[in-house]
Amino acid sequence: MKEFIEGSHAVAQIVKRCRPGVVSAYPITPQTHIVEDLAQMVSNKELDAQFVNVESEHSAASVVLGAEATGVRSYTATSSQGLLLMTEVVFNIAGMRLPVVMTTANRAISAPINIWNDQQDVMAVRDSGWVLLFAESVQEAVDLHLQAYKLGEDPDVMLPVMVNMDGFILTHGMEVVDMPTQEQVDAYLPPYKTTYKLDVDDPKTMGYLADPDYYLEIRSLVQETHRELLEKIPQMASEFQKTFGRECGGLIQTYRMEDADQAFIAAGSVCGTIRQAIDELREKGKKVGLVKIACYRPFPKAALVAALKNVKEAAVVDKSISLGGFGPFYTDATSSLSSLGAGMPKVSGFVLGLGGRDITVKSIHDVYEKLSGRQVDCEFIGLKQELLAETE
Amino acid sequence: MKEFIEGSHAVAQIVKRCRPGVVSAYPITPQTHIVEDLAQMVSNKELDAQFVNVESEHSAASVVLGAEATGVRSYTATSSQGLLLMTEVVFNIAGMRLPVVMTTANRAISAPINIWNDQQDVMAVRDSGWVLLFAESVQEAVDLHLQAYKLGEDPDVMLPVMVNMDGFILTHGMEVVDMPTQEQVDAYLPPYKTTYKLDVDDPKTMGYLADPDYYLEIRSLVQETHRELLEKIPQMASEFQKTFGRECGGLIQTYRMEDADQAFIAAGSVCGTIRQAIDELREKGKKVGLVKIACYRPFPKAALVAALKNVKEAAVVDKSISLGGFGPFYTDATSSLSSLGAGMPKVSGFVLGLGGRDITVKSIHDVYEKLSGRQVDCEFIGLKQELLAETE
Amino acid sequence: MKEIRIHARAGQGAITTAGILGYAYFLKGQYPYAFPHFGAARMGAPMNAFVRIDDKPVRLRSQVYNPDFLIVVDATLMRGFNCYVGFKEDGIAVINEREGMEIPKPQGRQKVFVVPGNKISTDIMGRALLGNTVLLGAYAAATGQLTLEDLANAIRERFGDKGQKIVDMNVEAIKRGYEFIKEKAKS
Amino acid sequence: MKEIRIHARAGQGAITTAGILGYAYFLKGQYPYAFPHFGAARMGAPMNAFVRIDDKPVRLRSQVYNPDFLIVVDATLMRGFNCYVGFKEDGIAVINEREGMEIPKPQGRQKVFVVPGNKISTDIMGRALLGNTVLLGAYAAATGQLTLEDLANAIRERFGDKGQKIVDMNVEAIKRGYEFIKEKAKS
Amino acid sequence: MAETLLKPGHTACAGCGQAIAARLVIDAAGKNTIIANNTGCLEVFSTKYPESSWCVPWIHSLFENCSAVASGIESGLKYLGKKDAINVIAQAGDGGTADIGLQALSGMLERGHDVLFVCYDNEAYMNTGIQRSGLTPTTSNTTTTPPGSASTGNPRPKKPMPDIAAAHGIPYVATASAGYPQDIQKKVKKALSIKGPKYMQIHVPCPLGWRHESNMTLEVAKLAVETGLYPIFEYENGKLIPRKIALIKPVEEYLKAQGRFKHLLKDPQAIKEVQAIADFNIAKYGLKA
Amino acid sequence: MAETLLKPGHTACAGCGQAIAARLVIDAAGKNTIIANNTGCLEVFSTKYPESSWCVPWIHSLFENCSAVASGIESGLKYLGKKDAINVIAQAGDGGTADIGLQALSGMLERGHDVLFVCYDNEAYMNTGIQRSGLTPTTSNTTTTPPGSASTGNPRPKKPMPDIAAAHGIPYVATASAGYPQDIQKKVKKALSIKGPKYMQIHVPCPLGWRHESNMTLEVAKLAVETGLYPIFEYENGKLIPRKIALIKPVEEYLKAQGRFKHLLKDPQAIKEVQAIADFNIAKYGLKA
Amino acid sequence: MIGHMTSKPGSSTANKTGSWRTEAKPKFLRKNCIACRMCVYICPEGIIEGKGKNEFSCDLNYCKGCGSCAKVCPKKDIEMIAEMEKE
Amino acid sequence: MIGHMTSKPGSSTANKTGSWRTEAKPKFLRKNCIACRMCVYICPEGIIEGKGKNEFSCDLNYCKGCGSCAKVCPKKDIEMIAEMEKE
Ligand SMILES: Cc1ncc(C[n+]2csc(CCOP(=O)(O)OP(=O)(O)O)c2C)c(N)n1
Ligand SMILES: Cc1ncc(C[n+]2csc(CCOP(=O)(O)OP(=O)(O)O)c2C)c(N)n1
Ligand code: SF4
Ligand code: SF4
Ligand code: SF4
Ligand code: SF4
Ligand code: SF4
Ligand code: SF4
Ligand SMILES: [Mg+2]
Ligand SMILES: [Mg+2]
Repeated sequence: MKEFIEGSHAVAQIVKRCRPGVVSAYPITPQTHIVEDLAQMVSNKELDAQFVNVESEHSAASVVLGAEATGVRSYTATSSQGLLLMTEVVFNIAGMRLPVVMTTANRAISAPINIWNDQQDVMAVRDSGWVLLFAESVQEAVDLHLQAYKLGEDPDVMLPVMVNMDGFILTHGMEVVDMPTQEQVDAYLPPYKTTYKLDVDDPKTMGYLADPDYYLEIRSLVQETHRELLEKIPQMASEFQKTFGRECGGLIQTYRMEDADQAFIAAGSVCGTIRQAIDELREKGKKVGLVKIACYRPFPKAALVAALKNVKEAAVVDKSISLGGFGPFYTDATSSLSSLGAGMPKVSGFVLGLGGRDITVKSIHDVYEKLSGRQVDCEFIGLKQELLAETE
Repeated sequence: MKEFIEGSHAVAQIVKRCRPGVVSAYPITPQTHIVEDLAQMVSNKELDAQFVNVESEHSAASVVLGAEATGVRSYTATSSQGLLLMTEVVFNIAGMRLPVVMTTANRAISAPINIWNDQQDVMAVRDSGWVLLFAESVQEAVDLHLQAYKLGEDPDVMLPVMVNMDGFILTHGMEVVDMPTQEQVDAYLPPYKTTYKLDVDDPKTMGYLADPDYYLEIRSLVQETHRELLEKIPQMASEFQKTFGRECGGLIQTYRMEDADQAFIAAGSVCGTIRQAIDELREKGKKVGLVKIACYRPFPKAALVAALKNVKEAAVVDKSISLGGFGPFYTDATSSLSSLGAGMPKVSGFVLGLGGRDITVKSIHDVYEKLSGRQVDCEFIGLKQELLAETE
Repeated sequence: MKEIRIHARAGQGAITTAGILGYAYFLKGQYPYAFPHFGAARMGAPMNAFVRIDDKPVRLRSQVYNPDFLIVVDATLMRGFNCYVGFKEDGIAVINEREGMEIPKPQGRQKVFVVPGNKISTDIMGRALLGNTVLLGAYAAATGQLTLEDLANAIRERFGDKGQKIVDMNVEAIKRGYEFIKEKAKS
Repeated sequence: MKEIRIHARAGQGAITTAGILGYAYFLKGQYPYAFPHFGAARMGAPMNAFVRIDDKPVRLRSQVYNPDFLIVVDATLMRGFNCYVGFKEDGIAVINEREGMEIPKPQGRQKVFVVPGNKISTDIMGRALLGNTVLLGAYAAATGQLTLEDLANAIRERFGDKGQKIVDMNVEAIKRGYEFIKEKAKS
Repeated sequence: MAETLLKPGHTACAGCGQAIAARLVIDAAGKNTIIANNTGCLEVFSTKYPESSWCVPWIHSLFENCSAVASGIESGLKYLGKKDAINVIAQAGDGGTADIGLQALSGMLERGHDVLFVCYDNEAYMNTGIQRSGLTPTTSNTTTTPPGSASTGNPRPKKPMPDIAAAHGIPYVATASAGYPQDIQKKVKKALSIKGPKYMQIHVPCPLGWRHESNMTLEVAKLAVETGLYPIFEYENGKLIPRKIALIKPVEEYLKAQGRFKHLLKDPQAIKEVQAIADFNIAKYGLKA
Repeated sequence: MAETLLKPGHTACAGCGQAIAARLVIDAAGKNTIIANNTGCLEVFSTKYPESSWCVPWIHSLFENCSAVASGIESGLKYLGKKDAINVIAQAGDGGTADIGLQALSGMLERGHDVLFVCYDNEAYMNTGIQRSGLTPTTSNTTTTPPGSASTGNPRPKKPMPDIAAAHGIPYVATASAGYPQDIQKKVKKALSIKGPKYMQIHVPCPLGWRHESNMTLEVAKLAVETGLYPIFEYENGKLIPRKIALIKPVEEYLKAQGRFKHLLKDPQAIKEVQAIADFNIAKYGLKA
Repeated sequence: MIGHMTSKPGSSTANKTGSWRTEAKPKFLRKNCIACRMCVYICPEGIIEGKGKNEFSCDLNYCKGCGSCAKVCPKKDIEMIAEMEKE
Repeated sequence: MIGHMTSKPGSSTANKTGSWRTEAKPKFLRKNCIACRMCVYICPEGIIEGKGKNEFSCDLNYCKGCGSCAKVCPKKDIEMIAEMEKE
C-alpha cells in the first residue's frame, strides 16, 4: 500500500512486520526516529518484542548478538560514532555468523564531530564480513530490510546484513513508499529457525578459541559464503521483483548505461541526484550513465566490470575517504576494473559531501567536467578555498 | 650499540629513550611485554613518566589523547581486539591531529578468537588518518618508533603514527639490534613543543563541532597532509640513514628489483621469508624481486607504480582480508597500478597466514607457482581441505 | 517539479507543516519529497524544511536553493536574514505576520502574502498553535497548487488519530487561511 | 644457517634457554633469531622455542620444521609425541633425562644424548632449576657449535644483574653438562 | 559583558538548566581550570565551530571518554609538574556519566586521579531528542520509554549513581540542583579543595525534554528537591551529610509541572509509586528536617 | 567419568582455583543453564576448538560484553517464553568484571535482567600474563605494577566491586571463596532462586600468578578469608550478612604464602598497611565473630 | 597547519542569540531590587550584570527571553515585556 | 555451513591432560576416608569420584598432579606418589 511516510517511520514499520523478537539500540542522530518508533510499538503492544534500552552501542550490538545466538530474530540500528564504538562487536557478529540485521543511518565521523550525512561510518567495518547493502530511496530502504533478513538467515549464508541509508536525507525525508503489508511480509519471510543456537536440550559451545591449526579455514569460509552471495543476491532481487513487482536490491543497478561511454559509479541517495544530472547531460547529447553499487560487500566485481567494460571514462563518487589513501568505492572499483587490462576505462575518483556538505546537481556537473580532464584519484569537490588557509 | 634482544624489550627501550611523559596501555597478547617493560622502568625510576594502568583500550587511547592535548609526548601500544575496541578513539585522535605514537603488535581478530599473528587488526583503522608504518624486523621496529615521533610531531604534520610489528614473530622474537643510544636519540628527536594544547594561559577550545559549512575542508586538510607526507617520509628516511647509517623507513623498499620481471608485494616480517624465497628463485634463474610496503598510509602510489612499472607479473601477499572484498594491500596496489593502463602488470592477490598459520618459504613458492597461472584476486594459500568440509 | 522552502525556528513545527503539505500532494497522486535541514542549535534557532514535488518520484536529494514557493512560519526570522535568497523570479511567498516586524519587499514578479496566522489561530483556539496550518490554507489559495479539500484530506489523514476536535480546528484554520488570501485578492 | 628446536612445557624456561643460546652465538658475532611458539594452553602444556643462526641477519620468519639440533627439556614430552618430526638426518639431540622414561631411538646418522640435567642441577643447588642450563653445556659439547666460554659469557651477560651466586651456579651447570658429554664421548 | 568563563552566544534552548549550572561550575572553579567534556547538549551548544563559549582550555573528544581524557590531562600536568596549580574537571550529561561513560569514570575514580567529575543530570539523552538514560526517573515519558497500553513510561528506577560513585571509596561525592545555585558553587569549591577523584551530580531541568515553560527551570528544580525526589547530600569520605528539607511537598506538585509526567496525572496508582520513591529517598538519605 | 557439567581435558594450570570454582558454579546451577563467558583464562582453557569442556550451552563473544550478551540471551528467552525454566549466567574474570566489562555489567544490573553474574576474582589479568586489574590488591606484584625503587607493587586499593554492585540496588550480592566450596554452591543456588540481577564474586587463587604451589589453592584462599583480606558476605536486598571469622589471623600468614607479596616481607611498614586494610574490612563488614 | 583545529575563547559572542527572542524580553524595573543576585545566578546566558541595588541589567543582544530572571526575582523587579515594546 | 561454528559438549575429554603430569600423582589410600568429599570439591579437573567411605578415586587420564586433593584430605587418605611409581 502506498504511503507518504518518513524514512525512519517506514523502516520501523517494515522491521515490525519482520517480527523481530528482540530489538536493542542506543540513540544516536540520525538513527533515533527508527528506534523511537519501535519503542512506541512495543509500548502499545503492536509489536511483540523485547525492547532493550542499553547503555552503549557496544552493548546494543552485544545484546542482539546474544539474542540471535538464542535463535531469536533481532534488530538494531546505529550510526557514525555508534558504529565505531561497536566495531569490535560488529566484526565478532560476522565471525560468529549470526544473521543480525542492522540499519546504519550513515553519518560523518569525529573529529570534528558532525551529525550530518556521509558514508564514512560504514567504511570502517567494510572488512568485517557483514553483507553491506545501500539504499537509494526510502522505498529501497524498506525493501532491503525485508531482503536482509531473508538473505542473512538463509542456512547456507548465516551472515549479518547491514542496510545503509543516508542520514537525514533518507531517515528524515518523507517520501511515497509502497509498504509491504503484514501478509505480504509473512508470506515472504518465514519465521527464523536454526539449530545454531544456545539450547539447553542440545548444548553447544559457541565462540571458541581457534588456534593457528584451525583459524584460517574458518575465516576462509566466510569469504567463500560472500562469493556464493554474488549469485544469491541477484536471484533474491529477481524473486523479489516477481513477488512485489519492484526492482530492488541485487548487486548493482544501472541507469542509461545501454549506450554510455561515460559513467558515474556511486551508492546510496546521491544516485538520485546523479540521475537528475545524467538526464540533463543526456539532453546535451552526452552519452553518460550510472552504475549504482547496491551491494558493497560482497563486492560485485564481475557485475561492475561487465557494466563498465564499454565505457571510456568513469567517475567514482565517494562520500567517504580512506585518509592517506583514496575513496573506498574508487579503490575497489579501479582494482576490479584493472582486470580489463588495456580495455580498462579511464577512471577518476572524487570525494563529495563529507559531513553533510550538500551535493547538488551542480556538484555532479563539476565532477563530470573533470571526467575528461587530468585523471585524478581522490579529488575533493566543493572545497571553499578561504577555509583551507592557515588561520593562526 | 648492538644487542641481542627481544623485540618487545627493544621497543620498550627505544620508547623510553624517546622520553614520553605519559604512557598508558591496556594488556593484550602479544603487546604485553612492551608495556610491562615500561612499567618496570617507571617503577625503577629509569623513566620519568606517568604510567597509567587503565581499565580498557578505549581509555588507554583516550588517556594518551588527553595527555597529548596537554602538550605532553605520549605512548600507547595495543593489538587486535584492543585496537578494535579503541577504534572510535583512534579515528578521533587523527581527526584532532594529536601526534600520539602507538605500537600495534599485529594479531588476528575475533571471531573466532585467536591470539596469533596476522594483519587484520590494523586494516580496520586504515581509513582513520593515522600514518601507518610496518616493520620487517626488530631493528626496523626500533628505528620506526624514533621516526614516528619525529614525523608526527612535525608542526606541518601533526598526525598520529602507528608502528606495526607482527605479533610474536617480532614482538617475541629475539634478534641482534643496533640500539640507538640515549645521546643519539636526544640529538635526533627534540623535546615536543607545541602551541596546540590545553593551556590555562592561552585557553583554546579543542574538539569542537563542525557543521556542513566547515567539516569538509577540515577533513580535506588531513588528506592534504598525507599527500605532503609522501615527500616528507622519504626525506626522513634518507636523513635517518645519514645519521644512523642504516636504511629504514621510507615509503617502499625494494629487493632485487633492478632487473625483475616478476615481483612480490608485501609488508612486515613476511618480507624476510619472501626474500629467502626470492634468493632461492633467483638461483633457479627467475627474475623476481620484492616491493615492500614500508608505509601503508599515506599509500605510496607513485613509488609503487614506479617500482613495478617494468614487471610483467606481481603477487600481492596479504595477511588480512576485507571479507567479501579482497586483501587490502591487493586492492590498493591494483587500484594504483591501474594508472599504468595497458602497461599494468598482471597482478594476483593472495591471502596467507591468517590467525598465525605459519608462512614458510614453501608458502611463498606456492604463491610464486600461481603467479603465472590464472589471475586470481583473493586466493587463500595453505587451506586444509579436510577442515573446509561441513562438520555437521 | 516544484520546490518549496519553509523557514522556521526549531520547535515551530516546520517539519509537521512540510509533512501535511507533502501529504496533500500525495493524496492528489503526486510524488512529494519533504525533508528538514537542521543546524546544530536548539529550540529557537533558525532551520529549514523543504518540499519538492513532481509527478514521478523525486530523485534529486539536494536542498532547495531556488524555491518556487516560500513559507515563513515566523517573520522574526527575517530580522537580519534574507529569507528570499534564491527565491524564483515568479515565486510566491506566504509569511506569518508578526506585529512590529516589517516584511522586506519582494522583487520583480514575486508575490508575497503576509497572513495573520497566529491571530487567526488565537481566534480559533485561544492560542497561536495553529499558525502554520493557517499558512497552509493561505499557501493553497495563493499558489493555486492545492484545493482546500486537498489540504483538509491531508489533515484528516494525519491528525485523524488525535481526535475529531483537533481535526476540526485544523481544517478550520486552513479554511480561514485560504479565505484570508481570497478576500485579499478580491480587495 | 643452523636451526634449533627446543621442546618443553610452558613454564619450563624454554624461552630463557633459547635466549641464552642465541646470546652465546651473538657474542661470537653471529646473527641468531630466537622465538617461541605457544599454544593456547597453560603451564604444563607442551610448547616450542626455536633458534635460527646465521652469519648474516636471519630473515626467514617461519617456524623450524627441520632442525639441525634438538633440545628436549622434559623427556615426558616424548610420551605419545614424536619430538623427532622433521629432525635432520645428521641432526644432534640433547634430551633431559627423566627416570622411567624411555627415549625413542634416533634414525640413521642422528645422534641423541640423554643428559641427567635435573640430577646434575640438584647436585649443584639442591633443586632441578638448572636442568636447562646443564643441557646447554651438553649442547655445546655435543654439537661443537659453541665453546664452554661462549656459553659462560652469555650467562654472565644475561644473569649478571641477578648476582654472582646465580652466575656461578649456572656456569657450573654448563660445565657439568659439557663435561658429561665429553666423558660420555670418551667412554 | 558580564564576567563569566562561559560566554553567551551559545545555542542552548531558552531556560536551559544545564547552561545555568555549567556556568556556575566553571565560574566557581575559576580560570586555572581545564575541562574535558563529553558529547551532549552542553558540548554542542557551546562549541559550534568556529565559535566557542568557553574561556578556559576545553576539550571534547567523544561521548564516553571525558573521564579518561581528563585522566590523561591530569597525568600530563603531573608530568609537567603543574597539577597543583590547575583544576581538572571532567563533565558530562547523565547519559555520558551513568551509561556510556560509566566505565571510564569508574576507571578514573579507581585510579585516584585528581579530577572533579560533574554530571549534569537532565535525566535523559537530550542532545539526541529525549531518550531514556540510566538516570531517567521511573515513569518518565521519553521517546524510548513512551507510555502506551503496555507501559507507564520508564519502567526502571533511577540508577543510584552518587551511591555507585561513593562505593568506589572516593573522598567526596555530592548532589546539587539548579534550584540552589549558591549551593552548587559552594560544593564545587569544596570539591576542588580536596585531592583525588570527586563526583558531583547536578539536577538540571530541561524545558524541552521535561516539557515545562522556559521560565520554570528554577521552580521545577526546587520542587524535585522539596518532594524528596532529588535528594541533595554529600558523602565526605563516605560519611553522608544530607540537606534536610524544611517542608516536604507531595510529589504531584513536581509531576504536574512537567509534560513528561502528564500521563501519570490520571493514574493515582502510578503517582503513589512515585511517592514511594520519594519516601524511600527521604528515609535512605535522612532528608527529614 | 565424574558427573560434572565442566569436563576435564581443559588446559588450566595444575591447581587452578578458577577451574575449581567454575565447576562448582555450573554444577550448582545445573544443566538448564546458559552461560555467557568473557575472554579470560576460563574461556581459553575450556574451549579450544574443536574441543569444549562445557556440557551446557555456552557462548563467548568478547572480553567485555558477557553481561550484554547475557542480557540478549535473557531477552531472547523471555521472548520465547522460556526464561522461567532456564538460568542465565554471565561470568568473567576480575578484569572482565571490574574493568573492561564494568559498564556492560552495570547496564545489565540497572536494566534488571534476570541474570546471575559471577566474577572469578584471581586479582589480575592472568590470561595475558599477570597484569594489574582494578581488583588487584594493594602492594601486589604484577607485571604492570612491579616493585622497584619507586614502588612497592600495586599502589591502588582493591576496587570495592561488591559494594559497587550493591549500590545499584540489586536484590542479591555475595562474595565467596574457593577456600569454601560448599559455600559457593549454596550461594549460587540461593542467587538463582531470586529473580532479577545477582552479583557473585569468588576469590580464586591462581598458582601461576600468585606464585604458590599448585596444591596450596585451598589453603591460600582460606587464609585470605581468615585474615580479613577477603571478606565473605552477602547483601540481601541491601542488607549486609557477613560471614564471621572465628579466629582472625595476621596478614603475614597470607602474604608469605605467595610470591606476589614476597617483596613485602622485608618491609614491615608495607605489611602494616596491608594489615590496616584487613582491619578496615573487619570493621566495615562486621567480620569479627 | 593546526590553527583551524581550535576555536578562540569566548568567541561565541559573535552569535547574537537575542535574535531568537520572539515573544518577550525582560525589563529591569530597578525599583525594589535588593541585589540578591538571583537573576544573575539563574540566567542561562550569563548576561545579567550589576552590583548594587537597582543596578542590574541584561544584555539583550543575547537574551533569549526565557523569563527565568523575572520568575526568580523575589522582588518582582524584573518584568517580561512584549518583544516589540520599546524599553 | 555453520557446523564448524560450534564445539560439542564435553568434547575436551579427547585431550588427555594426564600427560602433563611430570612429577607426582595422587594415590587414594582408601583407609581412613570419611567420604567428606573435600577432594571432589577441590579437584580443578573435576575427576574425583566416589560415594561411600574409602571408595574415592580419580581419573589419571586427566589428573595434572596438582596435589590439591592430597593436601585437603582431612584424613591424609590421599598421598602424592612419584609419577613413575606403579600404583
Ligand atoms: C558513541 C556515541 N553514541 C551515541 C552518540 C549520540 N549522542 C550524542 S549526545 C547523546 C546524548 C547525551 O545525553 P546526556 O549525556 O544525558 O547529555 P544531554 O545531552 O542530555 O545533556 C547521544 C546519545 C554519540 N555521539 N556517540
Ligand atoms: C578488548 C580486549 N582487550 C584485551 C584483551 C586481552 N585479554 C584477554 S583476557 C585478558 C585478561 C583477563 O583477565 P581477567 O578478566 O581477570 O580473567 P583471568 O584471565 O584473570 O581469569 C586480557 C587482558 C582482549 N581479549 N580484548
Ligand atoms: S534540550 Fe534541554 S539540556 Fe539541551 S539545550 Fe535544550 S534545554 Fe538545555
Ligand atoms: S593462569 Fe591462573 S587462572 Fe589462569 S589457568 Fe593458570 S592458574 Fe588458572
Ligand atoms: S533577582 Fe531581582 S532583586 Fe535580586 S538582584 Fe536581580 S533584580 Fe535585584
Ligand atoms: S530572560 Fe532569560 S535569557 Fe533573558 S536575561 Fe532573563 S534569564 Fe537571561
Ligand atoms: S578428602 Fe579424603 S576423606 Fe574426604 S572424601 Fe576425599 S579421600 Fe575421603
Ligand atoms: S592431583 Fe590435582 S588434578 Fe589430580 S586428582 Fe588430585 S586434585 Fe585432581
Ligand atoms: Mg541528559
Ligand atoms: Mg583475573
